[in-house]
Amino acid sequence: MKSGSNLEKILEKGLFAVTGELGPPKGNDIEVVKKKAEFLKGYVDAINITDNQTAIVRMSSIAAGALLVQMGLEPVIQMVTRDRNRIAMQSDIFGATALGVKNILCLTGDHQSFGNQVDSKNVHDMDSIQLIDCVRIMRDGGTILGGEEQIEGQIKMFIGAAANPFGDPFEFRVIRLAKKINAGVDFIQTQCIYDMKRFKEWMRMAGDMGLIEKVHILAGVTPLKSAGMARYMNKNVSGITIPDEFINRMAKAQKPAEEGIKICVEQIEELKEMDGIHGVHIMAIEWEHKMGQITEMAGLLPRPAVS
Amino acid sequence: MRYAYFPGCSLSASAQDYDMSLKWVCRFLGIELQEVRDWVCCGASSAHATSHLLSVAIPAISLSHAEQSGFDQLTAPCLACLSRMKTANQQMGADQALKQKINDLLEDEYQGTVQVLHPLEVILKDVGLDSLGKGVQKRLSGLKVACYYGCVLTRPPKVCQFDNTEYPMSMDNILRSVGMETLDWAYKTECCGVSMTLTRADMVVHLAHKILRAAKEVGADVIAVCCPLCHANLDMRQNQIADRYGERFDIPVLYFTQFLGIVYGAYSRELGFHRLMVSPERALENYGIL
Amino acid sequence: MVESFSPRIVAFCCDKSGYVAADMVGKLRLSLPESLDIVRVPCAGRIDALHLLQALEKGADGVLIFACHEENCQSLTGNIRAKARMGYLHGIMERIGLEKERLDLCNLATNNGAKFAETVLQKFDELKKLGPSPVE
Amino acid sequence: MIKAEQKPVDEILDFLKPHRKILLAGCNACVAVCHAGGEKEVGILSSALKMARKKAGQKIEILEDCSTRQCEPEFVQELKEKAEEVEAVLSIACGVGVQTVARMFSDIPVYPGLNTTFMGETDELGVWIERCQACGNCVLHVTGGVCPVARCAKQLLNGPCGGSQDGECEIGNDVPCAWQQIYDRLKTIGQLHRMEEIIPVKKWGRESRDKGPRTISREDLKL
Amino acid sequence: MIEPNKAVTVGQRPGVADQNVLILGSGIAGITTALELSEMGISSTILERRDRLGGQAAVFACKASEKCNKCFACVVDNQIQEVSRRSGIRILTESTLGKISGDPGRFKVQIQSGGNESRLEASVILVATGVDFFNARQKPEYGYGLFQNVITAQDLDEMLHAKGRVLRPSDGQVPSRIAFFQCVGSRDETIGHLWCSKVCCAYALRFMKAIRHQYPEIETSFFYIDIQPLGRSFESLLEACRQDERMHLIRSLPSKVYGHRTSTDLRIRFIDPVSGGITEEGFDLIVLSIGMTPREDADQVADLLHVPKNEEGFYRSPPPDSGIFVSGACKGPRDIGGSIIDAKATAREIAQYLGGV
Amino acid sequence: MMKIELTEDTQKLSREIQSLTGENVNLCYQCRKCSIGCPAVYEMTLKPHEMMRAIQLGLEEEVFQSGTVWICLSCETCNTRCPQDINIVRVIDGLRELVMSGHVDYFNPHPEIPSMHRLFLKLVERYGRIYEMGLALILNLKMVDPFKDIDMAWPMLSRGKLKLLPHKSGGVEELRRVMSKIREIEGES
Repeated sequence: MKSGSNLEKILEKGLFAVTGELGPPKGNDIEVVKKKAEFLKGYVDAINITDNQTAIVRMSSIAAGALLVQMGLEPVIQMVTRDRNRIAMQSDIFGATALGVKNILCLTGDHQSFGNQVDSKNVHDMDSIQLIDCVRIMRDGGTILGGEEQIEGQIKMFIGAAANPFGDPFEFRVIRLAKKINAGVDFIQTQCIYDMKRFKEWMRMAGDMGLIEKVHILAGVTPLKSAGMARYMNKNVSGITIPDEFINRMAKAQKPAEEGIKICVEQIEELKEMDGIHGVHIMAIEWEHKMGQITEMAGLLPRPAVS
Repeated sequence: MRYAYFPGCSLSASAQDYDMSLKWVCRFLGIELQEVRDWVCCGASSAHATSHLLSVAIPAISLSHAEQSGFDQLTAPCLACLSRMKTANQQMGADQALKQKINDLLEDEYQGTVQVLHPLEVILKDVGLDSLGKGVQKRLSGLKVACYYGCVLTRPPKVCQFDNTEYPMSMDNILRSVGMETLDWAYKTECCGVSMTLTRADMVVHLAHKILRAAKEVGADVIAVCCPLCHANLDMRQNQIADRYGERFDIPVLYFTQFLGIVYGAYSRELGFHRLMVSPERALENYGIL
Repeated sequence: MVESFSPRIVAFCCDKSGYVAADMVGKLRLSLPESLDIVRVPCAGRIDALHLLQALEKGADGVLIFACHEENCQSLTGNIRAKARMGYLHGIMERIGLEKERLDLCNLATNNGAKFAETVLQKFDELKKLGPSPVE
Repeated sequence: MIKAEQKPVDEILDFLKPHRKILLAGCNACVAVCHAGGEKEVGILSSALKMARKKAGQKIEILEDCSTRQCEPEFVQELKEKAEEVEAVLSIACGVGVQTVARMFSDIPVYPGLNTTFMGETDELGVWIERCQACGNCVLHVTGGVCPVARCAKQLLNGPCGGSQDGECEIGNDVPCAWQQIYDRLKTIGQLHRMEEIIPVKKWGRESRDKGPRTISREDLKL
Repeated sequence: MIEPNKAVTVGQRPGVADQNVLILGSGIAGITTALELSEMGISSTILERRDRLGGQAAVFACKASEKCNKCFACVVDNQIQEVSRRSGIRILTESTLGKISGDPGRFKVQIQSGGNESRLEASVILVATGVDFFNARQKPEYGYGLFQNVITAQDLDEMLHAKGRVLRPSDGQVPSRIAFFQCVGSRDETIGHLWCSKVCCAYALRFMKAIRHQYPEIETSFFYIDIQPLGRSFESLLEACRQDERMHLIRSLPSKVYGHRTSTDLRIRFIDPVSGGITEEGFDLIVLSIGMTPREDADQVADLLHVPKNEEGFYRSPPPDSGIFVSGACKGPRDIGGSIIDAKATAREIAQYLGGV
Repeated sequence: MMKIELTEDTQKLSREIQSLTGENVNLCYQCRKCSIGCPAVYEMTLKPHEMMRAIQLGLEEEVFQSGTVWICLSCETCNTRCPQDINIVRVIDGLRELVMSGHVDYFNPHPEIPSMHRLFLKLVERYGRIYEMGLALILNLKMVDPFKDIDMAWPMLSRGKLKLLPHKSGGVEELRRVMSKIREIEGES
């Protein structure tokens, strides 16, 4: 066991993993974290805590992760390279593991121009691949980056990274996955999948390169709430394309929210059958209370208890 | 000057006021009119809708009678007659085969020597604008007249060869030369729809309404016409227009010959004023005529 | 006194349009203010930003550029350059508190004599209202 | 070459307030090429400043000059005579030139008339784009001659982030994705394999910005 | 022998410099040919019956809007100026052609200038006498000559040229709604003008663009049968007109103008392009795009010089050995640009003829 | 969109019109002046320019069933303004002739108008002149609307405008012979 986390155990046992997502409050209100976590409890194996997503200032992902640990839940803390240099990040990894965090997701992070601190200076002392490498060195080598000195204690981290099969240049996307695997990643969460055709193509390329045996891939899904949201995401969220078929279904539906969940469930069913997919990461943005319904409908319940 | 006179069915029946006033004015101006011997209806507007040959042949009968009586000029005061006869002349002139065909039908061959003219043309040609003012007895100055020419006095220009096709001035000039005031307006030659008078009165009412309204808009006290059919529509349908459009005009519609008659001193009775539907009494009350 | 103030206008005229139009003003017997100075240039594109600014610095109450219509410049884009230069100078003028109206451009053609006169007279009136240049 | 643009005139006027006679010094090197600090710009700025001060009822006298290169003390020396006549110098050279002048004329204030912006190339007449951040350890051989440090909004070294879409950077505004450009270029020259290499963490501190002024010292050239 | 270092103009051959080309008409075709010939070292004499140069186009106004709309009116101005200062071009205004004798290459020509008569020799005679514009009174339904606010496009051009403004003739006010009627006197069997005058669509559209630019509040309508493209920039001109929501392009010729002498509410009916029904609207200025016709005295010149004519009455080119050449719109409708191109080609032909090539 | 193929068949009508009237409708280039100037166009299902196009395309049924030919007032406005010099009224007369002579037989939305023409000519043939009162009365009876325009009758009578009895022309005999000969000629052809 690299970290001994619940997520690692499930994946290592070859069970189909389910993770969810939790955005920390824009402040220090613990109740928000608790309330959202309650919605997810029992339906997922681990909960991603975002790190100042879309460059909007929120409670630190490590702090929120620690709160989840207190609640008996398992967090996956996200860490973006945008805001901290290598000193701060390594220091934070020390702290996080000390507070019981066992999973980390290494990310670059959205550009600061999207958030509420547009005039800030981004750091990017390391990039996400370099961060993966860094955490792996800390865990497996027992030293900090470029250091000889042994770390006081042990860094037990299950290392994750993101992959976006829908970004460009498309042919490079699998190479980038390979680079992350080479850097030492244990599991991959993908960007939300709507364009199943392109996703399958990406998976095929990954299979051809022998990558799917080397890493656990969790397919990302997000239920659509309305046709308007679908159109907005299609147009404005980089890296996401939503086929017209889904937009039309949403537009025609009497109850668009129900239709969105239906589409999401259909996708999970399809993904479950796909070679190399070891789980799903359900990103129900500000819709955490629907997680029960989605996982129930997709036949993902009950979540297994592993030891 | 001597003219064959073709009164047509209207002037010999419903439009006797036109007939009376025309004859009075011609007498006054020294224009001699002699009714065409055994003239027949011009056929308008049913003959040309039925058979082209018929539409030429019928007016040719009367034309040949005029020619036989030694006339080389004929005047027809009704625009329908005028138009049919001018057209017949023009078509026979342009198409020798047609002329032959027609002559085969007629009792007396028609050589095509009779020129067809409207009384307006006759007056302009024989008397002239400069001389018209000489015999004026009464002044109708201040009275605003809209001259309405109707559709086929000038149209089509190839056949009619008279006045400005779209904005004729002959009647205006004649009335102005006897001291009257005529108006500038846009509906001088808009059709009043007379060919539908028996079948689609609604259309006639609609068209007459537009013409009357245009005249009213430019401030006309009276309308002057030169055709019995136009007169019938504009004068007689004002009640129907009032019923249908809720707009009452009460604009007297007079033949231009009636105006000439007045200024030259004729009694209104001689000019057939009593036959007008819309009484000109109020419009003319300041002139001591009626 | 404001009432007797007669604004000095310097008009830079392209030889291919503005200058000919100015000539036509006479033929049309229109009058122009006496305080107008005409500078004949081969093309509006040859008028440097520095010249325009210095005309203002040296006492002009207003400066006008008469250039060919866009897409009708004999030197391809001289008129567009002149317009861009004017835009650049407007930026500076704004920063130093000099009214933008004191520097203007009019596109015209050889036969726009009436437009030439009208533009000058309008500017004359406008400058009259604006008052003498504050940098004199 | 170095690119710069003129500071807003009102800002310059503000720091020139106490002075009645100044030297306005341009530079005929980089900033003349990008039309910010050459002879012509000296004339325009001088004219604008004089007008503004006249308007404010506080005339200013301006001596004008333009050095061959303000980053060379040898050329700056030529300004000395004029500098001694004035209360202050307004330099419209790049930040280097301003500092050279300040060092040479240590007893009078020296002000910058430009904002020095970047090292870049001329895209078209009147348009300049940043191309190099002088990181001190060039990776252009790996990246097909396109610099990710200067041209990627996140200075990523190992390929595009997830936001690269249709050749455009996630920040939008028609900013091209540097990594798409790198990818295209490497593909064209048949070196796509270069992208599979992991570029290790960069030695920012040792090689570039965080160590005080970097100095290049060439013994072979010293006198 | 050509001396070294002496400037030699293209096409000049020994003897050519002594030749004189007599040009009838100082319109854009005539003066352009004179200028082209002068470039080649060939001198010419321009005969003009009016007291000024430039022909019809000399009174045209610039039709630029936010940018030049390529009407070429300013080119005419420039050419007039140029021709007046160029040496080797003799200009005789208020002059007409008298008797002609001699042979091709050596014509002897009588000229009447004012009361005086003079003679000159010409190697070549160029006919560039231009066209007349259709007399709009011949279409009485439109009321030209009756209604003050019905004018021709040429009237409008002269107004714009002299006053720089568009005004209603009836009261001197700026109009608010202007209609352009196309094909007035063109493509018209009734008057025997079967040809399309080609220039009028572009001419009217340029006018509309210029007017809309100068007076953004004016509504303009363009009534046409079909649109005749002319010139290189036509497509972009048309597209720009279509984009302008106050410029209505309506495929329908009005039948009549209803109004009186000083009407500022001239009513016209047309087929509404959207509903297909007939609608009536009022305009306070109507501009007739009158076509081009052969000149009234076209026959006289044709008889005098034995210039053949086409069935429409425009000139055709005489055989090349006749020494008589024809250029410009007298050969058929064309715009300023078209006349310039034609004139340049004609100048080459004349030079070839004179050079014996 | 309708697909139209020009064949011998589709040109039948336009050729027929040309031989009957001498007018070539194919010259029409759809400037629309005829329709716009027409005072009766508001009552027409097929506007004059549309009718010209329909004849060009051989759409016989559309042409006749529209009834437009009967609505035409023969005011000559279209003729006068047609830039192609097509005598549109003559074309319409030709179409009317085809109906009146029984050459074509289509539904006519305005049957009272050809009836009036027949009656008119019958009266002309009988009296040589038109007898307005009789014409109006008979026509109204035929159209089962005996009191149409009755409001006009009394004022007209009272002003001596209507004659109650027919007045025969001396030329009626010749007229009858001419009319019957024409019937013979046209019946033959």
